[in-house]
Amino acid sequence: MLWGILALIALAAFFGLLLGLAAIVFKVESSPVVEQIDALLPQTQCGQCSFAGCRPYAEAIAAGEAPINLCPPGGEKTVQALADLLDVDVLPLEEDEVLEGPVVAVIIEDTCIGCTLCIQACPVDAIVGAAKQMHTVIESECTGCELCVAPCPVDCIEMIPVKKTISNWRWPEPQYDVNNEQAANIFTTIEKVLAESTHP
Amino acid sequence: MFVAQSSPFLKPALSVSKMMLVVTLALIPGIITSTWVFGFGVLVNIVLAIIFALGFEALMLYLRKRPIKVYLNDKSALLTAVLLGLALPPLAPWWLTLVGIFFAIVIAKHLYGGLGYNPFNPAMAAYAILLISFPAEMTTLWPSPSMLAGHESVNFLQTLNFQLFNQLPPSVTLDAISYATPLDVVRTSVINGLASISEIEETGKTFGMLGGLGTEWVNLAFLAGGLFLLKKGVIQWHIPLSLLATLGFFSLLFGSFELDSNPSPLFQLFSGATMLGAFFIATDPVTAATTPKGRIIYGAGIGLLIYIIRTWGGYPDAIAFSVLIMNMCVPMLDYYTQPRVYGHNDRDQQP
Amino acid sequence: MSVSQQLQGIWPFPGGIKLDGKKSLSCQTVINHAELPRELEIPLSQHIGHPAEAVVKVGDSVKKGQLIGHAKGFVSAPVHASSSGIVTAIEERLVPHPSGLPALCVIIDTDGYDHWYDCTALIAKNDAEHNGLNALSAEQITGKVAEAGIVGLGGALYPSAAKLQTARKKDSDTLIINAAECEPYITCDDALMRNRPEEIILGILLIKKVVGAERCLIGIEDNKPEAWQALLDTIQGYQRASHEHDKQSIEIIQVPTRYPAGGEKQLIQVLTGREVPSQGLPMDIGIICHNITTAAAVYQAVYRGEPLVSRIVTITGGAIKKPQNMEVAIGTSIREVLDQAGWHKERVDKIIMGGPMMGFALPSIDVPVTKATNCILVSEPGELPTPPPAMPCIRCARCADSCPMSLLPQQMYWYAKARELEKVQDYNIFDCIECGCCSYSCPSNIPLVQYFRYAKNEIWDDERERNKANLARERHEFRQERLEKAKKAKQEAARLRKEKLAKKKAEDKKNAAAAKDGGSKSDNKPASSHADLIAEAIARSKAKKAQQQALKKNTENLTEAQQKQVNEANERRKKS
Amino acid sequence: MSEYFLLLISTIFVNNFVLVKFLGLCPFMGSSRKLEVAAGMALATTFVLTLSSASSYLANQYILIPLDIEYLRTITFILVIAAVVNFTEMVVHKTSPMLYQVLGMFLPLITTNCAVLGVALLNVQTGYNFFESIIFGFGAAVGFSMVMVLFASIRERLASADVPEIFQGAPIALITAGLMSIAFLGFTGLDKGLH
Repeated sequence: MLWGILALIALAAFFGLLLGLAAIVFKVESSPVVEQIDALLPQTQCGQCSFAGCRPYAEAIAAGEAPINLCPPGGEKTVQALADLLDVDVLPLEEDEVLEGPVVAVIIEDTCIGCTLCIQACPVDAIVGAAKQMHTVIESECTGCELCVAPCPVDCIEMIPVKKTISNWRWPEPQYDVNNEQAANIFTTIEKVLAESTHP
Repeated sequence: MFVAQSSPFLKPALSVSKMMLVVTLALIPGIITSTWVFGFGVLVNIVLAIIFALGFEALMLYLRKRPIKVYLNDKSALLTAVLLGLALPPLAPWWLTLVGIFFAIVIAKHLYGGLGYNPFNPAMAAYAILLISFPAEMTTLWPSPSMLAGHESVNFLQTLNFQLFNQLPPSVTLDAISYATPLDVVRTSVINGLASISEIEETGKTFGMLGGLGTEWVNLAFLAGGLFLLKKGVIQWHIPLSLLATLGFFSLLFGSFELDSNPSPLFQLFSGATMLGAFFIATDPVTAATTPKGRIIYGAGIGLLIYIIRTWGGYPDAIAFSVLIMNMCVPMLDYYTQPRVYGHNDRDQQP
Repeated sequence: MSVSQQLQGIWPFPGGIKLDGKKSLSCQTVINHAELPRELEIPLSQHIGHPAEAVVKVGDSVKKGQLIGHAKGFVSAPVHASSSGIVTAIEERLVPHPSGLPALCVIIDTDGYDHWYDCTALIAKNDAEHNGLNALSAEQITGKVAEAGIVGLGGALYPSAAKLQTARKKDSDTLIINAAECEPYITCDDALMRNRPEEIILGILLIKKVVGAERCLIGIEDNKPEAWQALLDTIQGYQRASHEHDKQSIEIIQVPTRYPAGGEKQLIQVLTGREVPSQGLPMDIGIICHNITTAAAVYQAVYRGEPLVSRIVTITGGAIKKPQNMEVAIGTSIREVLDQAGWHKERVDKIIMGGPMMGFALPSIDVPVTKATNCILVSEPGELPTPPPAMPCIRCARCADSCPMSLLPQQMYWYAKARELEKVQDYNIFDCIECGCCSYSCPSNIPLVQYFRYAKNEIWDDERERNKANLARERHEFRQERLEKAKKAKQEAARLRKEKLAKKKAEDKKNAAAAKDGGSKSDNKPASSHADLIAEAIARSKAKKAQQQALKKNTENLTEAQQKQVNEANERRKKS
Repeated sequence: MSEYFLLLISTIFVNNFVLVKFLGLCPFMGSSRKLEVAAGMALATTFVLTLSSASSYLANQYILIPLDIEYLRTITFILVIAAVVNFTEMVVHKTSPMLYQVLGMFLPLITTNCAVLGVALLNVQTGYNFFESIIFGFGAAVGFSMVMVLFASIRERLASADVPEIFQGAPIALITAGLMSIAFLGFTGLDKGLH
């Protein structure tokens, strides 16, 4: 009995020592998981997740303080990517309304009074202009976060969908198969092709 | 927005349904020969299997809310049923077929999403399950072949009566009409050292001209059907050739040391379900490897496993297990045998 | 690969499919000329790269061959008026594109005179025979090609001048002329070769001179013996007339008819045994490839000075009364072309621009013929039937067996369907040439090519979004930093002010004490408080400046385009 | 020599730890959703199994038996295994951050992998010597790794299959494991046959 106890204690002590030493020899800095999460977020800095931008949200996810489904601009794709990264279950996106494609802010130039309030609200400096001068949204920089809409005192900012052109047109995913025969009606009819078109 | 059918607009007349039908048709010589050799039980098995298979298929499609007509028409269930019907012992009771088809269609096929998604060959999965669950029924119910000296047989109605109601005519015993398959004899006697090949040969009950007595004819018929499929371009040569070559090679290699305790390569090739397996089961597109190199390895793997299990393993014929084991390897094979893509160096390839 | 093929200089390519050519339908010797339409609708973007910029205004009168849109950037091509008339509009119109979306077009009301603009040739045709070709410099030829708005007429639509210049820099040793025309139905190249072999050969010599290639191979499918003979006769005739060292410089090789032998990569493989590296260009292996029609266009530009204002179009299909090849002015409405060729309107099933393997269904027939329009295929019911709904993939790998790039379409499809885009990329989706062999051979009728187009688009979109997100992150971080700085500056200013205040108080106290002490220097106090006020004001204005600096900064660091946008906006504001 | 070879074949195929003995099912199910994860897990398990097989043999032979305290075998083995796993984790963390990231939380899972304890206890039960113990441990690990990787590759394919909703995830994975197990029954008797 005594030997048993002693032997176990000795073994435990030996392994404890070994692990302790290993902990010192093989010490590793913490993994940059926040960076990885941040890289998956869409960087709209819109704050719809209730955090002040994408990085704070990433930090909150990494710390386990926030669920992964708070990012409407990222959509299902981001939730999926986060779930893959963190190996957790996919949660349905928490959002009130589904966005129809990407949007950008546009300032109605006649109405703008040049108050600079929207400039201060823009998280990515996509609005240019100075006090008492008209402001303009740089379209290529705008993330569509809508943060500039509320502060405008004269309601001169509108969110408009990005225009569909030949250069940003994409082949749609094929839908028509034996399990979904109704999708056949997405095919255009020859009557439409032959019809005299009125120029747009 | 305008959504049009994407190119190409040309389509050949080939379809899944047609492919399955051609494969089924190519089985007919084998079915006829099997019936000639083993009696009407073969036909009863196949017919029962087809009825059960279409029933289960329709039921599953209904439960899964899929278009029943289209999928029944793809004839994959038909093919599975015919293959399982051919693999079962010809005197198998009806419930054996029922259980087998249930496993094949419901478990091995539809739980995975039906046509195209099953990783395991449904017919072979069912066969393996039956072999494990009902070993007696699966091994003892082989009728003696019509060419066996002193062959006794039962007519169609008697066969049906036995398979459906387990009743034989009073004058006939089961032992009198059944026999041990050549592969079974070789495994239990030769490999366990109870008898040598020449001793068995003297009995005249096991060996025919090429392979096992009776089964050699069936194998020849399946070989003919397989060659027809190759000619039609429905299957590719890789899998059958590598399978048969590997099986032949290893039986030659090991057989040449001790001729009297190892059956000849021809016996291996023309006994049991070798040809059926090589041309009709291993080539099942859904569960086989898809790259050229992968197909060759897949076929070779099955051939090797058949030889190993037949020679050293616990089962006389090994098509089902070999196919299932190689089915498991298919995703890996497909991944590691990707062909060199145009414009890529060899080192660009996937590991 | 048989030895005899090797000796002829033909290598095989994997996969591919045998197709019923259906070429005899439209294959005749004559090339008809389409009538000039009342209205021309000329898209400003008929090429890869930046759209051309209109240089005419509504109301301008233009002549045939006059520049109406100039090239914008290196990879771009100019657009010319294809007949004389008056510009009535520059607006968005439907163009031949699978999306059915409109694009900017110049609309010309033709006057029927078809007057040519002043076009000067670089060299007269009979000069060439007297070796006048040597008098031309490569720069002259390239300049003329660029001016003429010539683009890759085999379907790539890449501006030819840009390609020639790059090839010249890269020292290409082999020029390959693609005359394979492997798509069923299409015979426009065939007709061109039979009718104008001389133009083609002279055009090829021009291209060869520019790129400095030692040898030139013309690859032609062996189902076009007449065209082959015509070209061969011309080459031999030319070689008899020319100098000794020029002999053997153009070789014409018949390649077995198998789709897609006319794919650029496949033709290079068949003729040279070399493979274009993945994501690379033929130039990377010393090869430049041009289409036979492009060569003819180069001839017209150099020898006649004519820009690319028309092209040969195959009008074919079961619903066309007299399938034929037609030379059509660019900008002519397809409806008019069909009307001229004659068609059974009630029998039409599909209208496809291009061939049945790689073309696309037209969204409307009120779209213009462009530089890309090689064929208009009007099928009757049953000719090109819409396939039944797709069944699940049974992994039969027929697609992989028929893929000329040795890809594994079944795997790419599997992952594209599951939207596992990284996996799709692992299977080299970007090597897919969208030839359609896989879809053609699929027994399940799966629209594989569309899946791959979709997956490619998704991957591009993802990449663009990622880039945009990175940019947004950078800008956001920059802004945070700036705000931080501004805050610090404010705090610093406040601290300074406080210090000043404290100092002043101390001084006040001192002064008060001094005043108490002295009592005579009573005028000291207002003076010192005055100085303090000034210091305070300075500090305040400093703080304000810092704040303003912070605000101003967002208008700094702008790109040129953004600055332009700002300026434009300010101008608009001034006007209003 | 052939004895060792047979032992290896037997532990890898005939008596496969996962598919025939049903040991180590937790990591088999838990970390086989992705091929890379499964491969990493398989590697780590191979390492741990071989090492713990050897160290538990040593602990048994030179501590438990001489001191006559075999009744403490289970607890001692757990101690030894836990220490080996922890050590492995640290080494992996330091030497291969990539692998560590892939394995994530699964490394500590090896501690509770019943295959590891199973190997150690079976070694003692069957009375294997030191080399046999190592081969047994290694063979068990190779068998585990093999089916783990194959299983993961099949599951990756299943991820995009049209599996009925109620069978998605664990149910179909278990059915697949069952079918694999049936396939492995084909190896039954192979060890005796080869003998």
